[in-house]
Amino acid sequence: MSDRLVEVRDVSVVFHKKALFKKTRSVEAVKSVSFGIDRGETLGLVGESGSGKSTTGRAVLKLVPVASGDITVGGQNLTDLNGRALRKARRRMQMVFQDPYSSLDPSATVAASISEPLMVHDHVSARAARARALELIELVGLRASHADRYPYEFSGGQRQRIAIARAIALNPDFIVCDEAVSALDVSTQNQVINLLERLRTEFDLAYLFIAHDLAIVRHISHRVAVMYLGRIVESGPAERVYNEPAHPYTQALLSAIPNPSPHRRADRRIVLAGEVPDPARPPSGCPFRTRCAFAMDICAERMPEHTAINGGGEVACHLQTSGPELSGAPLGDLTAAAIRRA
Amino acid sequence: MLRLLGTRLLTMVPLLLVVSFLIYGLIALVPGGPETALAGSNPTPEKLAMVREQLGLNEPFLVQYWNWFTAAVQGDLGNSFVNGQSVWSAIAGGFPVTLSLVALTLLIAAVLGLGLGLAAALRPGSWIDRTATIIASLFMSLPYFWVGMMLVLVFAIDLRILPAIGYVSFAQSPTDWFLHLITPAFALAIVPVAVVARQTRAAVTGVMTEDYVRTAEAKGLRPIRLVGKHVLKNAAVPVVTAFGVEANRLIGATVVMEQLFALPGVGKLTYFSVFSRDFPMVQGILLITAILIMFVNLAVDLSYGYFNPKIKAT
Amino acid sequence: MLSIEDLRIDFATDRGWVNVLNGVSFDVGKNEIVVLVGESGSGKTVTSLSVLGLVPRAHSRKTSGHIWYDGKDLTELPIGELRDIRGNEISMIFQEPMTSLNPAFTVGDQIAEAYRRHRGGKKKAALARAAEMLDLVGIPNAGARVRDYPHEFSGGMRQRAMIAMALICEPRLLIADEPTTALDVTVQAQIVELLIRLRDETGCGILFITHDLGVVAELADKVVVMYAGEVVETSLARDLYIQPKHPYTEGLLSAMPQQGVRGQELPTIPGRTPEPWSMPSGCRFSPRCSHAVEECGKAAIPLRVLDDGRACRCCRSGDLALGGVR
Amino acid sequence: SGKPGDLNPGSTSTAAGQPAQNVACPPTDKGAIDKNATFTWMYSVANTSFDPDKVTTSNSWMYLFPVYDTLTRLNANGEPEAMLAKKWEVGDGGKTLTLDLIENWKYHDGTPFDAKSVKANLDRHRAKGSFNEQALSDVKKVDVSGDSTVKITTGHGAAPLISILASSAGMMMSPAVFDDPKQANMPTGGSGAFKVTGYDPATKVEYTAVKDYWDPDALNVAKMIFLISSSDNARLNAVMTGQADATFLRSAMYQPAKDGGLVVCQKPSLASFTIALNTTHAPFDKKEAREALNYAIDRKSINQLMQGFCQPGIQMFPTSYYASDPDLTAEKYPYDPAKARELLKAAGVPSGFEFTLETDNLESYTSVAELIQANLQQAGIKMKIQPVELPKLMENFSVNKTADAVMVQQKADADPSIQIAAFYLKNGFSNPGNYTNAKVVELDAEAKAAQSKEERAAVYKKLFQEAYADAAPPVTLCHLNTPLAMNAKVQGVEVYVDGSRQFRGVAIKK
Amino acid sequence: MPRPKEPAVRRKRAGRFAQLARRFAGNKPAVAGGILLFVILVVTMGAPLFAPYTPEQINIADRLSGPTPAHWLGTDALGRDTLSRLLFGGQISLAASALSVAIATLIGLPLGILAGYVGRGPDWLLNRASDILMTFPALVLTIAIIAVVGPGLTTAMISLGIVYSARLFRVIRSATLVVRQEVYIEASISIGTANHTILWRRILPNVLPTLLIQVSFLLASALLAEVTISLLGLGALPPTASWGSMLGQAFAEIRGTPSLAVFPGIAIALATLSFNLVGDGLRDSFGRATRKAEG
Ligand SMILES: Nc1ncnc2c1ncn2[C@@H]1O[C@H](COP(=O)(O)OP(=O)(O)OP(=O)(O)O)[C@@H](O)[C@H]1O
Ligand SMILES: Nc1ncnc2c1ncn2[C@@H]1O[C@H](COP(=O)(O)OP(=O)(O)OP(=O)(O)O)[C@@H](O)[C@H]1O
Ligand SMILES: [Mg+2]
Ligand SMILES: [Mg+2]
Repeated sequence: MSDRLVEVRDVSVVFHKKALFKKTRSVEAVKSVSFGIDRGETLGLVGESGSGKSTTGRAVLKLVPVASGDITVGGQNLTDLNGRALRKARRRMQMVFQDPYSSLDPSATVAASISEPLMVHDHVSARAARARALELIELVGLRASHADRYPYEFSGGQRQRIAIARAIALNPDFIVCDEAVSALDVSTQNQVINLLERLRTEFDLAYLFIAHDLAIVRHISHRVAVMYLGRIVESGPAERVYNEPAHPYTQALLSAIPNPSPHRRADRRIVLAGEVPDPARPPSGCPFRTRCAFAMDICAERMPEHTAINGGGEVACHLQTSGPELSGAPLGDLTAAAIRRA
Repeated sequence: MLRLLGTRLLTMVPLLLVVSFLIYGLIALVPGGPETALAGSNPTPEKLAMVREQLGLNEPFLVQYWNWFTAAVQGDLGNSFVNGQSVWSAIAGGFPVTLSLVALTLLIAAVLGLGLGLAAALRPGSWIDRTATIIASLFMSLPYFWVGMMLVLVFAIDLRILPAIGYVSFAQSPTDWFLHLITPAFALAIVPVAVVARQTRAAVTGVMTEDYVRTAEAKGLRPIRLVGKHVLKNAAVPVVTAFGVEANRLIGATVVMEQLFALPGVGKLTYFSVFSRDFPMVQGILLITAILIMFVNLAVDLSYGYFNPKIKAT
Repeated sequence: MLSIEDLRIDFATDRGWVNVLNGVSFDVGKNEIVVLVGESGSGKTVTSLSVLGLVPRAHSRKTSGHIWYDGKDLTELPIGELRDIRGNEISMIFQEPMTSLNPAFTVGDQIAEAYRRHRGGKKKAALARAAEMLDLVGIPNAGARVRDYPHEFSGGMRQRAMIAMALICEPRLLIADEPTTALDVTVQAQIVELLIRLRDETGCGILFITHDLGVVAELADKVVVMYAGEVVETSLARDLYIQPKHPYTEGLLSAMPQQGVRGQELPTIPGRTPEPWSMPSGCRFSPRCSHAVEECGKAAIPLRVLDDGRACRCCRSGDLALGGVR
Repeated sequence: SGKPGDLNPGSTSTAAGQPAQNVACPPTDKGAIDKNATFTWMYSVANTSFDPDKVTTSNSWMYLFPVYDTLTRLNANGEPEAMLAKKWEVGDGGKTLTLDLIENWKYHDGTPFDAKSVKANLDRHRAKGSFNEQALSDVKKVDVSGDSTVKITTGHGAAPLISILASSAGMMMSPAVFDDPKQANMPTGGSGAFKVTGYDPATKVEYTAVKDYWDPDALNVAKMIFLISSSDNARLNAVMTGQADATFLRSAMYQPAKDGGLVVCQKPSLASFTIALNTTHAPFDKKEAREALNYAIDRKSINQLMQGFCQPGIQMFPTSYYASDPDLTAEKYPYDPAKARELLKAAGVPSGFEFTLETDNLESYTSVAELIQANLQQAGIKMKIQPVELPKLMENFSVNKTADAVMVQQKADADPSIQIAAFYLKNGFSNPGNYTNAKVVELDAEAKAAQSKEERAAVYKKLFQEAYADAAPPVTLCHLNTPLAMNAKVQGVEVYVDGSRQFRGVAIKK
Repeated sequence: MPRPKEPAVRRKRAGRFAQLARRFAGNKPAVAGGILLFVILVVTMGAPLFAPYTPEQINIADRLSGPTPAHWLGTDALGRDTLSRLLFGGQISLAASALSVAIATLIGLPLGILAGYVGRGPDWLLNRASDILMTFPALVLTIAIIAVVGPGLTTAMISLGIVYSARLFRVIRSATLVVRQEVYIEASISIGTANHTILWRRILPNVLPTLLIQVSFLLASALLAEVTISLLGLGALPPTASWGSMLGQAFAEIRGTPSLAVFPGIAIALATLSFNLVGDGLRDSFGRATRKAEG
């Protein structure tokens, strides 16, 4: 019954930093990433800063040049689309950005910002666009009287609502939310999340929900993908990933979530050593091996394959196929001691 | 750093090539030539033709350019049409004067401009700030030659404490050098003082709100060190940029100023050459000033690397 | 050790003087980690800055209050003496590791500078000490990295460098204004561990500021909750989570996404924080409070000290039974 | 005084409002002069070369006089005097000139000054490409007839030569350095009282007196410095502050110079403000149109504008000069716009016409042009003013012949015949329209062959009457009187009627 | 069915600019500058109404008079009324500055936006072109161009405009680069808005503040440049008065009648001052608006 809306296959994105008289430096920000999103589904994308989440989100919308791979949205292959055709295809997919302060043109009124997609795609009259904009403004929980104000007159949460109104103006199928709530205070954040959820069920939207706050991702996502240094290292149904992480990185990430309960102060925390390596000079083999407690010889040699996991999803880790051979079992079944012995 | 310098010098080469071509073209394609002026008070057509021939004005344009350029590369900018003097030595003769004038002007701009700007920036909104701002606005608005004229009338004619015209080289007498240049330099400096003061004020007030200044303050640093070390180095980039722009503008302004003060510099030479259609001289001056400005820009750019190591890295 | 008493601060703005701190009071003891939490704009930063007199003087005024430290009122201390305390007895680290270090000087130079300012000595010795400190905060190859510029450090490393700078003179109190907010969760965890370790090793008191109640739970001994420029609740961490006394604290706790239930709406606090120039009369939280009664809007509510050493600014603190975290 | 308030309105000016036309500069007081002094003169334009054949304008002569003595000399009143030629004689029916040279004099490089060297110089001067080629074009040959006698044979007449040899065409330079191109910048083969000891082109020339000058009376200072600045204010400022000893004044600076306590002296000169016309451009081909121009210009108000330093005049030279008609005063062309209109009718342009006047882009020229513009407007003539720099001006008018008319300050040349040739003869440099008048041509030839000055004067009188009768171009506006200003120590400066700047005999008081 | 009233349309105009105007109005020097500029514009543009004489009316008998009841500001060397010439000359000077700035804008604005927005090849090319233009001192280049083309204010100001266009280009380009990085531009792209619409509706309005500020400063520079050029006799052709040519003429008389140089000097200083003050005011107002927008 799968109703695939978005299909991303082996997508890579490479940035070139050109400098006169210097070698061009290339950063492969996204490396052969694949995933799919069903209609009405939310895929959470998590990972540390610089891991390539935003770039992935942009690549799916073809906002950055895609070096290789295929992207299909609603049956339409975007890979070779360009210019006018691409602009036309954009009506089905929209984006909500992280920073509510910079994602709205400060020189345009709220109504003007919201009507932009309507004018562009439906070529409606200014009056009609405005009428629809007013509807949308109320739909996202603002008042119609706000229509002619400028963004600086609004709080972050309100701006994010405006951005959402703009994103849903054309009844898209798919929205990329890039850290859409990260800049907001906790109570405002929840208001926006609730709004997103409401809209999703109401309009059968699919989200690619990018965030670094794992607690929120858990709440909102059906499935979750974890990125590290440009690669998806683990993906699967949210419940499975959170309860039975299969990749050491996922495990460390989850254990780093601050625990609100003072009774259970973290003694089982895995504090990752060191920092994320420079994406321009990634380590050989598995990118995570430099910080991995379970690193084996093979990890430096080969990039692990994606393996299916019990309970759904995939993981790319040598622990699944070499050494202790977890073969789809969660990481929790293993202890560091066991590894060292093996 | 050296590498950067090297690459920057390399990029200047094509730029210079284009610039030299434009300079030559601009001047050489002038309808009618300088020969009338040179052929005496009653020239015959034959005489005019002879002069043209002598000046090499009958060659095709590109050949003329090429001859000029190859000679220029070897340091020979040709000879003046008007008095036969070597263009290079004429420019070299005027350079110390103009450079002295510009240097003194920039020095005044640095001392007064930085002082005014800093005083204003350290007490934003205070009477010092307001006064400095008003002074800067006024200075920006006064025509510099007008100021120069007024200064001469007061200090040279009425008070008789400064010379009205002329130049004495630094080597000859530093005091006289200074006395002869101070009036024109001060008049020229009014706009740079204003620009530098405004830029300094803006930059310093900007930097003062930076987080790292608060960090430094939280370390217990005293104001002198705080401003002298943490603020100034970071505020320097726009100020140095302003200096670069002003240096460029000043080279133009010397044309008028050297005239008013009978200073034997490149500016006076420019004025004289343009009006006597001394094309080799005009071409030479434009080329040399272009190179000079390129170096000023280069120096300014390189200084960015010192003031902001992050720029150096990229 | 540090005692803030009824601090009130106004700021000059386009709209005239507005009140941004109103009756802030709390103590930080030796060897104690006190966490200040509250939403954006609640006055956390202003509170922390005012301890060291770093609130911009030109646009601010103190209308009442004291900050007692060592028997001296820091707010009345001559600026020279205050400078001797800054970075020496009390030091601070800031939220933005990216901008809090001066890009024009090496990291080592900036760390050593604090040392030389208060301890004097040769530059070389101070640099060696700076390298030691970098090593202490866990930067590998510290001896070489003192010569790096800030832009050559990652965010986490910069924040470590900031901590090294703050600790080089072995202060008695460290004020950390949202030191982890800009960092990744994994790095945040590292920094929190580091601070706890340093507290254990050096015995300095820490005033830690955050808006993330999750982080609070990780390290706080005592929690001070601020709302709209006021302290609304002070409590031992453990007690606060089990049984908040102020409805705002309750709201904050329940709004943590960790508390959410899939498929249900996340709990929220209705409305938004008031702007400093349009503060509601009476209890500042009352317009958003689900427990508000008529009395709440009438008169300013004092910060009442409760029997168990906790304090709360709510006129119904006695009769409300609020829920903590699950 | 020159204060404007004193001037009567309208065109009848009174003597009271005008500065005196003739004020002599302080004479030399032989007893009180400092022979070791330096005299500093400040001028507006630089020289173009130190080689008398390579200069490009007569403005450069000033810089050459101290270095090169001339064969003859025109004194301050324009009368020929002995110089390197002790005396001379016109012979062969006015066709030859025989010069008797001084003896025991050497060029600065040691070459003896003798007849051979004079012939060499004259032959060089008249060679092709020399600046003096034109002035000496009538010379057929030069013969050496003894150690110190030279005979010059001309084609039409030798009379003009006497004056011409007082100019660069008569400057003597050591034949040893003829082919040395360095002479243009650093002359070493001079024959005059000074050597150039410092040269900063366009800025400064420094002269040092030579030892044992043949005419010790004419040498009273040890050094002379000529400074150059085209800024009128800078020049006056320099003299007022003592940085220079003397300079010339534009009319607007006269009163300030006097008020500043400077010594000011002046004398009417042969130089004039003129408007040269291109007679191929209609209606300048019509005599009536040219006459109309003359009637339509208010010469008195130009003089007023020039603060009394430009005496109205209508012929090429002022009436005080021998080559003029004393009856042709400014009254011959009174300011009369109505008459001008009538004449325009006669010229076939009853509703006036339009033309462009090109002139130097200096303020002193453009304001005169503006005044003329307003005058002509009254007569229905629309004149546009186009300021251009001097070389361009000459090019447009004389070479490309595109300009309708130009207004210039016409300097006196070495001899009247040169200026006459430029304006009245075919292919004259200032005659792009090739205006010709048979009678004028005839009289010009006659004047050249005249034996005596008186005889020449009579011929010129007729010539200028003819020119007036035909309203020959140029339109002369007024004759300039350029004052000199100096400090009280300067003695022996003279104002030369021909406008030349010579400082022979200048002295500084102790 | 009656249409609902739409007061909002008017608000829209008011909104952001009202905000700006309020800030500007709160800035005393800026308001003073604005008023000054307004007065200068009114009296110069209304010169035919206000001037007691025509600017070319010569009265040689009354030359170089100081201020008198007949001539409030005196007369010049030709006896022309200084006040009238100042008023008419202002038209010329201001129009000349406006011309050069308009040319600079016409060239610099579109090219700056183009280079900043498109980047790559065009950016490289245009940058080099501006590098080249910037290697010449503006005044020297202008004089050289005039020497070639011949004098005249229009020529002078056009060539000055070309020189200025390089400066404006740089500023607009970097402003565009900043705006281009803004997320709202990416938002527009993600919506599918066409490039020209983005340039017109998103980039242009947001570089407009930068442009306005620059224009006011450039106007001040251009005015001074006009004065310099006319002073050298290369500007306004006689008998046309411009402030620069008036000052040039006054310089000839400065020793005898210094007052002649004072009035054009004051006029120039006041006009320049007003441009600079307005520019500062705009910068401050926009600056604060932007800062506010950033949080
Ligand atoms: N436009 C670009 N040009 C060059 N490099 C880029 C560009 N955008 C991103 N990168 C690089 O690509 C890598 C991935 O960046 P990306 O923004 O996708 O990370 P992210 O996971 O979204 O991080 P964050 O949580 O900080 O937003 C980083 O190393 C970044 O430096
Ligand atoms: N320099 C200033 N001028 C005017 N108002 C200010 C200034 N600094 C802070 N404020 C105001 O003071 C109030 C408290 O600000 P503060 O920075 O202390 O909040 P915070 O709790 O630290 O918020 P955040 O979580 O965003 O850091 C806010 O309303 C803010 O707008
Ligand atoms: Mg991102
Ligand atoms: Mg804060």
